[in-house]
Amino acid sequence: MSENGKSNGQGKLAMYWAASCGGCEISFLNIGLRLLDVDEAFDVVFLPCVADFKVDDVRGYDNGYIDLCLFNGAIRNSENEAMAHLLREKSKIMVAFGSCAYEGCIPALANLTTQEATLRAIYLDNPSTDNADAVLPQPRTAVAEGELELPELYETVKSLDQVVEVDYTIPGCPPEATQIWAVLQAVIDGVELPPTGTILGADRLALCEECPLTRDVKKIDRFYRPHEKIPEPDVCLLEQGLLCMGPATRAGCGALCPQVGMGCRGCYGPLDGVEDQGARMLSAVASVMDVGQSTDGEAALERKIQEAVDTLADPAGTFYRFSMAHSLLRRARTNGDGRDGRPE
Amino acid sequence: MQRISIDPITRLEGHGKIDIFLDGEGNVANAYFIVPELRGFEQFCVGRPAEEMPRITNRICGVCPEAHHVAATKTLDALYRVTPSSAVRKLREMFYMAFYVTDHTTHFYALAGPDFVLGPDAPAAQRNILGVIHKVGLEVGRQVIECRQRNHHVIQVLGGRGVHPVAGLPGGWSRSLRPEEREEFEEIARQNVDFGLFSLQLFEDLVLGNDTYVDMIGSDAFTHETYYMGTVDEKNRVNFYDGDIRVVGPDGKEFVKYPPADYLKHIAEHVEPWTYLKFPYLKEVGWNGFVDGPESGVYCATPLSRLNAADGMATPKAQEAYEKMYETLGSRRINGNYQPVHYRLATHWARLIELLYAAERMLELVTDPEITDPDVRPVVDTTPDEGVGSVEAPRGTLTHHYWTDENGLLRKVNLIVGTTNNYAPIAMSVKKAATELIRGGEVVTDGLLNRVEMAFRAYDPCFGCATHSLPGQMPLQVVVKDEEGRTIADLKQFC
Amino acid sequence: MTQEKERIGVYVCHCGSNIAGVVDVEEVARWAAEELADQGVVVARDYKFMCSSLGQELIEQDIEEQGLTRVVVAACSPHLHEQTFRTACERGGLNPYLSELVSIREQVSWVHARDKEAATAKAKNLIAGGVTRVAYHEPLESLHVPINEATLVVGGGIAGIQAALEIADSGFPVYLVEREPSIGGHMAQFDKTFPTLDCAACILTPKMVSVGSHPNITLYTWSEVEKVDGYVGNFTATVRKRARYVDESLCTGCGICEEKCPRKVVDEAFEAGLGYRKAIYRPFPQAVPKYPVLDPENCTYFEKGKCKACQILCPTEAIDFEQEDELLELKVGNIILATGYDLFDARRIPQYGYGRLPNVYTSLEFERLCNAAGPTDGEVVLRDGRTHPESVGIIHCVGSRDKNYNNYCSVICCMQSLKFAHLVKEHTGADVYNFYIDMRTAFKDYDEFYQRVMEEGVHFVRGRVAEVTDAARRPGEEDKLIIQVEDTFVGRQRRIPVDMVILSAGLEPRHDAEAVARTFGISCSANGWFIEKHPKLDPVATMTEGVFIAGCVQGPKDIPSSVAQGAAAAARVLGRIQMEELALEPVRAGVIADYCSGCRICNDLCPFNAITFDEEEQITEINPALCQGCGTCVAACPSAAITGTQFSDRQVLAQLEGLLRYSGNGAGRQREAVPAGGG
Amino acid sequence: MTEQFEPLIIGFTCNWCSYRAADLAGTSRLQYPPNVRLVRLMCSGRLDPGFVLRALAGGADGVLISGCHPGECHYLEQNLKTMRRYWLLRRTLEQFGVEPERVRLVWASAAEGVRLARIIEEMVEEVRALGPLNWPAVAGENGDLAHVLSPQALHKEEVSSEEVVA
Amino acid sequence: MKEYAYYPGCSLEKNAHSYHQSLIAVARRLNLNFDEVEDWNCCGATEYIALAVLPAYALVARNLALAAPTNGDPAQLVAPCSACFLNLSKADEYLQRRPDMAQKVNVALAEGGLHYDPGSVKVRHLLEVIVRDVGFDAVANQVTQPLTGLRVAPYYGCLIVRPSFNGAFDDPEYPTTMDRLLDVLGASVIDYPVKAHCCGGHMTQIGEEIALELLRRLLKSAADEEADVIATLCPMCQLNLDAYQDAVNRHFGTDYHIPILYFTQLMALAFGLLPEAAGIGQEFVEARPALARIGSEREEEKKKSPARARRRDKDALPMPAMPEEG
Repeated sequence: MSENGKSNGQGKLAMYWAASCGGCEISFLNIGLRLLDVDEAFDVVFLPCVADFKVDDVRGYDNGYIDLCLFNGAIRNSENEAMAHLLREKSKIMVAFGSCAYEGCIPALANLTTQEATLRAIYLDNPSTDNADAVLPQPRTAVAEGELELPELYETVKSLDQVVEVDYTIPGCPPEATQIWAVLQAVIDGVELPPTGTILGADRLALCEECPLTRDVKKIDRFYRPHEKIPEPDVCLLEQGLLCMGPATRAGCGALCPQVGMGCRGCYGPLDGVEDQGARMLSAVASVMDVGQSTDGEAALERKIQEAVDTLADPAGTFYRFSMAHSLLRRARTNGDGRDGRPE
Repeated sequence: MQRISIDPITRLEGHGKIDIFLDGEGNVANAYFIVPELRGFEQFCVGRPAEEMPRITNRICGVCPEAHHVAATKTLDALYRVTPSSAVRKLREMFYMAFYVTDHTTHFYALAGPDFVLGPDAPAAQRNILGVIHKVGLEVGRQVIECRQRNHHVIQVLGGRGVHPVAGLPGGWSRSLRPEEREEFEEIARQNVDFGLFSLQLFEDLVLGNDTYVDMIGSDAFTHETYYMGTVDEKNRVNFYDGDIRVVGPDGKEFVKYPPADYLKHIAEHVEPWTYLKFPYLKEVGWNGFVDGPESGVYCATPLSRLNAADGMATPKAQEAYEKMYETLGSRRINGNYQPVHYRLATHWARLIELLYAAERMLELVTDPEITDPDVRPVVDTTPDEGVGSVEAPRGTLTHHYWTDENGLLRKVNLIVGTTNNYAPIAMSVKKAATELIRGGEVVTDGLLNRVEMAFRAYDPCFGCATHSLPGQMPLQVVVKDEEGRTIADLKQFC
Repeated sequence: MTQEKERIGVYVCHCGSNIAGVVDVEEVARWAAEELADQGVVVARDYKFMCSSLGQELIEQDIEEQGLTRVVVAACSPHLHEQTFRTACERGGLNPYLSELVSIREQVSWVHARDKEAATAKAKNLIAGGVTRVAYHEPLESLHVPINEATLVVGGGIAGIQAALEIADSGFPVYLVEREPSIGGHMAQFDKTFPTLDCAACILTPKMVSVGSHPNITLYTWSEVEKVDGYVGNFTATVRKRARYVDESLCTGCGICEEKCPRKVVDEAFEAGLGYRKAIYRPFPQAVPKYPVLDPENCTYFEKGKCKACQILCPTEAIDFEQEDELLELKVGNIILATGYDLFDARRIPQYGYGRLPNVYTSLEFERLCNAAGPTDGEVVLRDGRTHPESVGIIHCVGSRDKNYNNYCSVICCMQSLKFAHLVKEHTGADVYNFYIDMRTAFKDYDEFYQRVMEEGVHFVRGRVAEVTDAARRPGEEDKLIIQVEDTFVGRQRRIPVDMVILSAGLEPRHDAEAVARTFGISCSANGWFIEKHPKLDPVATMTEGVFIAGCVQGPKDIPSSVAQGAAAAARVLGRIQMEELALEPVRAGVIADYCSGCRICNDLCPFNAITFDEEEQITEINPALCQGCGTCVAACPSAAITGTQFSDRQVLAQLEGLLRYSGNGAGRQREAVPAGGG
Repeated sequence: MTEQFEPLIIGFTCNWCSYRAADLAGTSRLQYPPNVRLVRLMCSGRLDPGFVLRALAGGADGVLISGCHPGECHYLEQNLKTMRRYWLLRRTLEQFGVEPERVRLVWASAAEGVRLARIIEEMVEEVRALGPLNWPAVAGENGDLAHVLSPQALHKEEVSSEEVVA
Repeated sequence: MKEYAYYPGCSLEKNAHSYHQSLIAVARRLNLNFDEVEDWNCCGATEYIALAVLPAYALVARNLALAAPTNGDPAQLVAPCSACFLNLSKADEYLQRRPDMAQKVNVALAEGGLHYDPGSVKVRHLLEVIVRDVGFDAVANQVTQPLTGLRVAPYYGCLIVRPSFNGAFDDPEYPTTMDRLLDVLGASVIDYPVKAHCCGGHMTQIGEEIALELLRRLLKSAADEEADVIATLCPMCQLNLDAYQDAVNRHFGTDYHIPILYFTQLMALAFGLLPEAAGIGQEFVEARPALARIGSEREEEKKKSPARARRRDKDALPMPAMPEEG
């Protein structure tokens, strides 16, 4: 970091969220006493969750004034996007921090539906809402004293790298505190940074690598939902028909979910060379589905396979639970509640 | 200088803003509290498998994912019509108490702390957790951080992950508590109790010992008389995990008490075109705008509200502290029960009392023989249909309501989350504070505006929850405009 | 898309007028040169016949003069000339795999003859795909694997025997594994063989003996192959040598044990249930090897714990009740499967009465019946063991050419039935009726035999038999078997009373054919016969390198054809052995160790067992020699840790991108954009 | 001529049956619409569902997947794996609002040139009837294919090429 | 208690009353509940379909519609008469195969306020229900008076197994289920070679000559095998063999006296029910003399049993093992 020419011997650190839940900040706070070291090493120049700065201040900085910018949250509206551009301009190193910034995360599930359907569900046909004259939030509202404004949302949730150039990515929903610290420490110690585009704070291998459950050859005859089966302890969940995204997900979290008997949902994102995590996992699990034989006859075979496939509820929402915004298709073409492919 | 409303910088900033309009005399004409974003969980959860909701809705808010996780899990119990074993219920509640301790700790020290510890007039740059640590000393700082860490450890062990836990299942929990862990957690619970007492002590020393603060708490600027909501057990004592919803009027009389599943009978939400967030209110009373008093359906659901809505605390030390607060703030006892306290800033005190309660409750549960029952994951094969579940989130009563098809895929989802309950009161408090504090166009100082912020910070608003779209912490922008809409002051406050 | 620019040459073939008649080849070449320059195209030519030597030289020249690093030829189907142009590149000094053949004949000019504009556009588009793809091709070397000169022959019927002898006689080691106690197969059960009527035993037993005594043949009877690992040239077969309870090193085959054994059981195997054997037995006198087998199911000692007659009386103390199964590991370079067939079970056609009506026999029963060494010493008699039939009905196509059972023709039944007709006449002089659908007597001397049998006065009724019944309807039917049949020549129902009925049962795949196929990694057709590599041009090879098939495993056939196939398979194997080393197409999958997390998704996906899991390292490995390059595992790997040469993601995606980017639109015309949101 | 929409259909065939079927269609001079572009794979089992998504995301209006009939796969049963992937993919695509007609799995043996030609004809008509898919616009992209072939997707194999055949 | 819809058909109300009577009695013992379809109508017998398809199917479909379940999985409709069984299952099958026809039929049904979804009713023959759903063991448990010594010729006729819709439950050429059932009842079942041959059906009305010849064959074969009774499962077969036996004797100068009983009647007897309860006595050819033989050990018994040829003198050859014999 030293060669990044920082004044007063300290690097300039910024952290900002766009559309996110704040979990990234909490995870950041969870580095615990290390916070003090961060305080030591960095001159925090923009860190909304713990310190009080104006965006004005940021606009005031010279380009590249910020050494390290941890940007979390997806790009949901023009405000998010403009903020991304501003921080990109002011930062030497732009890091997509957490699953939202990296690949859209849970908010990007909104790409399976439409803005219109969303407003309807929340303000119009909503059981607790009393909205006789169908008031909807408006971009501009004239009130007695003047005019009030709301930013407009994008139809499609985007990942950070879809709007600005990103140098590094720290995956996870949220990134595990230990990993966050590992990265910060490296920066603090001035370790030479890997080529841009690299994923930091995570492993190069799939989750299985660090998963303590024992794995065997895989054959699945149907899928079970978490409440439909009590998994055998210490045995790979996927083998037991409980969907686990582990094989298609980058390690780094420590395989926490499988260890409490809950399949991985893929929040650390795909591995190098895979840019559509969902398709990969889909292909993988389908390949090990052990249903039907050629001797069944084509019709029977097809039926058996369909039955087995249909035991996997909501494939799109499962395979793309976290990576929708970064998937090849990115969004649904219609307001899919999933059960009807046809445009309505 | 351009008009704020079209100034790109303004639109760039933060995730919530207050527009304060001044009249000719430079007095506050009106203040609007605007929440400009929406993620729309209600819609994009449709089509998802219901059992995934504990792992999806916790992403509504990274500050209180545990609240959503537990609420969603309880909703699944109802949806699948399974009654969790008492072991399961205890396990979940214990997990939830650990979360309460860390959450209240975070808020008090990291967010509210600066106001009291450093004082409202301290320079912005210091007004943060590090500032607090510098002021109260590293030792206290370490205690605070350690408290968060040990409880997050509990959350991680039981919930699978430190943030966004995954273990909730209809009628169960995906992993049980092992005996050796139990011992460790018992120790943690004891430390929590000590820390609770310590924090109350600190509050007394710092705040009650300081007249300006005491005056401030009692000052009219921070007072509102509204209805109060909270979850209570069979003895009308505060409970976070389960019970009936109880609402008391400004006078402290029970207004209504109902099982959470009946929320639609009692709660409705009002829509304004200038904000994405809806304003819940009491159906029986009705929506009469941003006013308080018994004629307004506006109610409040905060730590203070919960205490006001209850007849007391279920654990001894917390009960003591509870009585002390009401006594100190001069609440009268009417047939055994204290009258509500309407001072919003007392919420911080109430929060510390809740922290102590959570710690004590955690200790009760962790020492319960049933807590290590290994059999906590049932197989569920009932056909789901509709279900409601609720818990007391730190920021207010949290309600989830799902409808599914026979395959357990969601058809409809409705969520009324903690902070939303308080949207109207916050808006009112902010306006009131502004009106009280900004007079005759007097030049607004940073500290002064911070007091405006304090008005709403007392609610510890979490608009991540509220809009299901915003970060857990509330970044606030305060814009003060004159008659012509010119900006006199434009200040920011995050958290 | 290419990393450092490749220098690509594009060659568009006219194929006379085959392509040029529809596609504007000059235009295509021009377009490629201009529009694809940024993709690395440095030269694009069109030529009358690219596959001609002149056309090929064109490529070679350009490689040298223009320093091409990649070559795309747009001509006919790769299945025709891919090899041609690869070799051309090689001659030009370019790795053959750095070329790509784009089919604009089979896929463009011949199928879009009516729309020249569209055809030309599509040709451009396909070439663009080829160009973007070829940029990612990698130089490949074919793999060489040494070949173990030993061969495993499975099945000791005539086909297996023939194959084993051919190879052994050429001086190479053979392991012959047979499930039954003796080799010989079905042929050993037969009496005479058509059309020459020479005795089966007389021609078979000498061969059996030479197998038994051949220095290069190791014979394992009463044994089965349980598992096959490895790949062409280097197979390891695990063979279960079932306990005989006879110590072969001590046994002299004197036969006293068999003689003295008090337990007599119906011999369902060799005698087809018509005769008896002992609990310890040799299926037949000339059995090879000569050692008997003790069958514990029926042995008094194994049942009651006492008897031991055989052990007590054995002069060499060769009986060993403690003996256990042995597992042997055989290392071989090639495998020949000659596991034969099962006879159709005539009980499945109840209206023919087999099993109900005593005097209904199956073909195999009859073979034993008229076999001089059979249970009746060759006397053709009714089930009562005395009466000679005065009239015999022989029904063809029992279980064959019948959609209720098997659609196919069992090939041998006609000739076999004619043989039976002749033998019945010869042995008994009875009236003989043959009931057939069609008479199929192809091949040398067969039809002559048919004529001969006709001359012998056998009656032939063309029609499918409805039922065989003992329900007499009118005088003359009493105590007879009445054959109800529609005589399609006279066009009416007939009832023909006879004393004996012979069912010419069809041939079926072995009941366990599927399992065997799986063990050896080859495939069965829908009706269960093993699939050859090519039905005409490669009838004894299979899709699995190094595994060959001979005889009835591949489909019903007579003895001459089985022998021929046995020899053919042997010849193929010998050819392989001579090569000493085998070159394999380098289209293979491989694991990138650094990226494998050991999730084991792929572990069960390979039918050729090329994928193994290294428990030590906890990662998966692929044996390139075993891999057949299908790419299924590549597509299945959730962490993209497996990649395939010649069909890597990169190459396919690059081609895809070329196709999409230069598509213009579906038929080469302009498409107007549609608003977002689709529906 | 009147502007009729010409769908672009990407076809994936296996090397052994379906590609040969296409060859046969050619040698027997069967005529079918020119809207299909075939990509030859060794086996339909090689088909990575990602290929299909890329084709759609990159502007194709439909995708045809073709292989040997069950039981006739030259790699024994790999085409069954394709079938399993196909059905799971199809369910997923339904949720993305892609009509089933746009992505079809069909078996064609080397002898079924006629069948393949007929299926192509049929599919072109069905997709034409459905109208353009034009996913780049749907995904909020301006038709730029960058994301369809991201260098990231490729960088890894470069590391590997030698290791593969060694 | 297994629940079934029950379609008796016209014969069981009149000439085949003994069939109805005995099957109900047996069913009670076997815990089968037969719930008669309300207001059922003629099945169209074997002729109607030949005359006019649509009305024929509509006619049958009405019965199916009446039997159709108001809820859940396919109703089981039991038809004891082979003709009814065939018509009902045939109609259902064709309506499934031909939606256009089904649609027309439903238009017709709608007139009567009915509707039928093809496939929603599973048509079963009584025999199948007894051997498949109840099973031989359960039947054996009920046997108190084994039919020892009674030589029975199991006669299936044609319609029950040919053509077989909704899956054959026995071999179409040479069925054996009733053989095994009777065997369980303790009777000596003869291997009846003409068990699936034609009884003449309605030929008795059209060409008596032919009918009588067909009947003669059946009777002769039974007589040759020294059967005491012929067991049937079809009212038409029973009627022809029973009512026309005399005519056969007159026409061919033969002298057959073979009582024709429904298999359910024999079951009833074996279950220890009174002959009256089993409907014995309603037949033309008196059954009582034959039934008197029950229990009497007859020497030639062994010799005549189907396995007779398996008895080996020293030089006889073994018979092939039959599947059930291992």
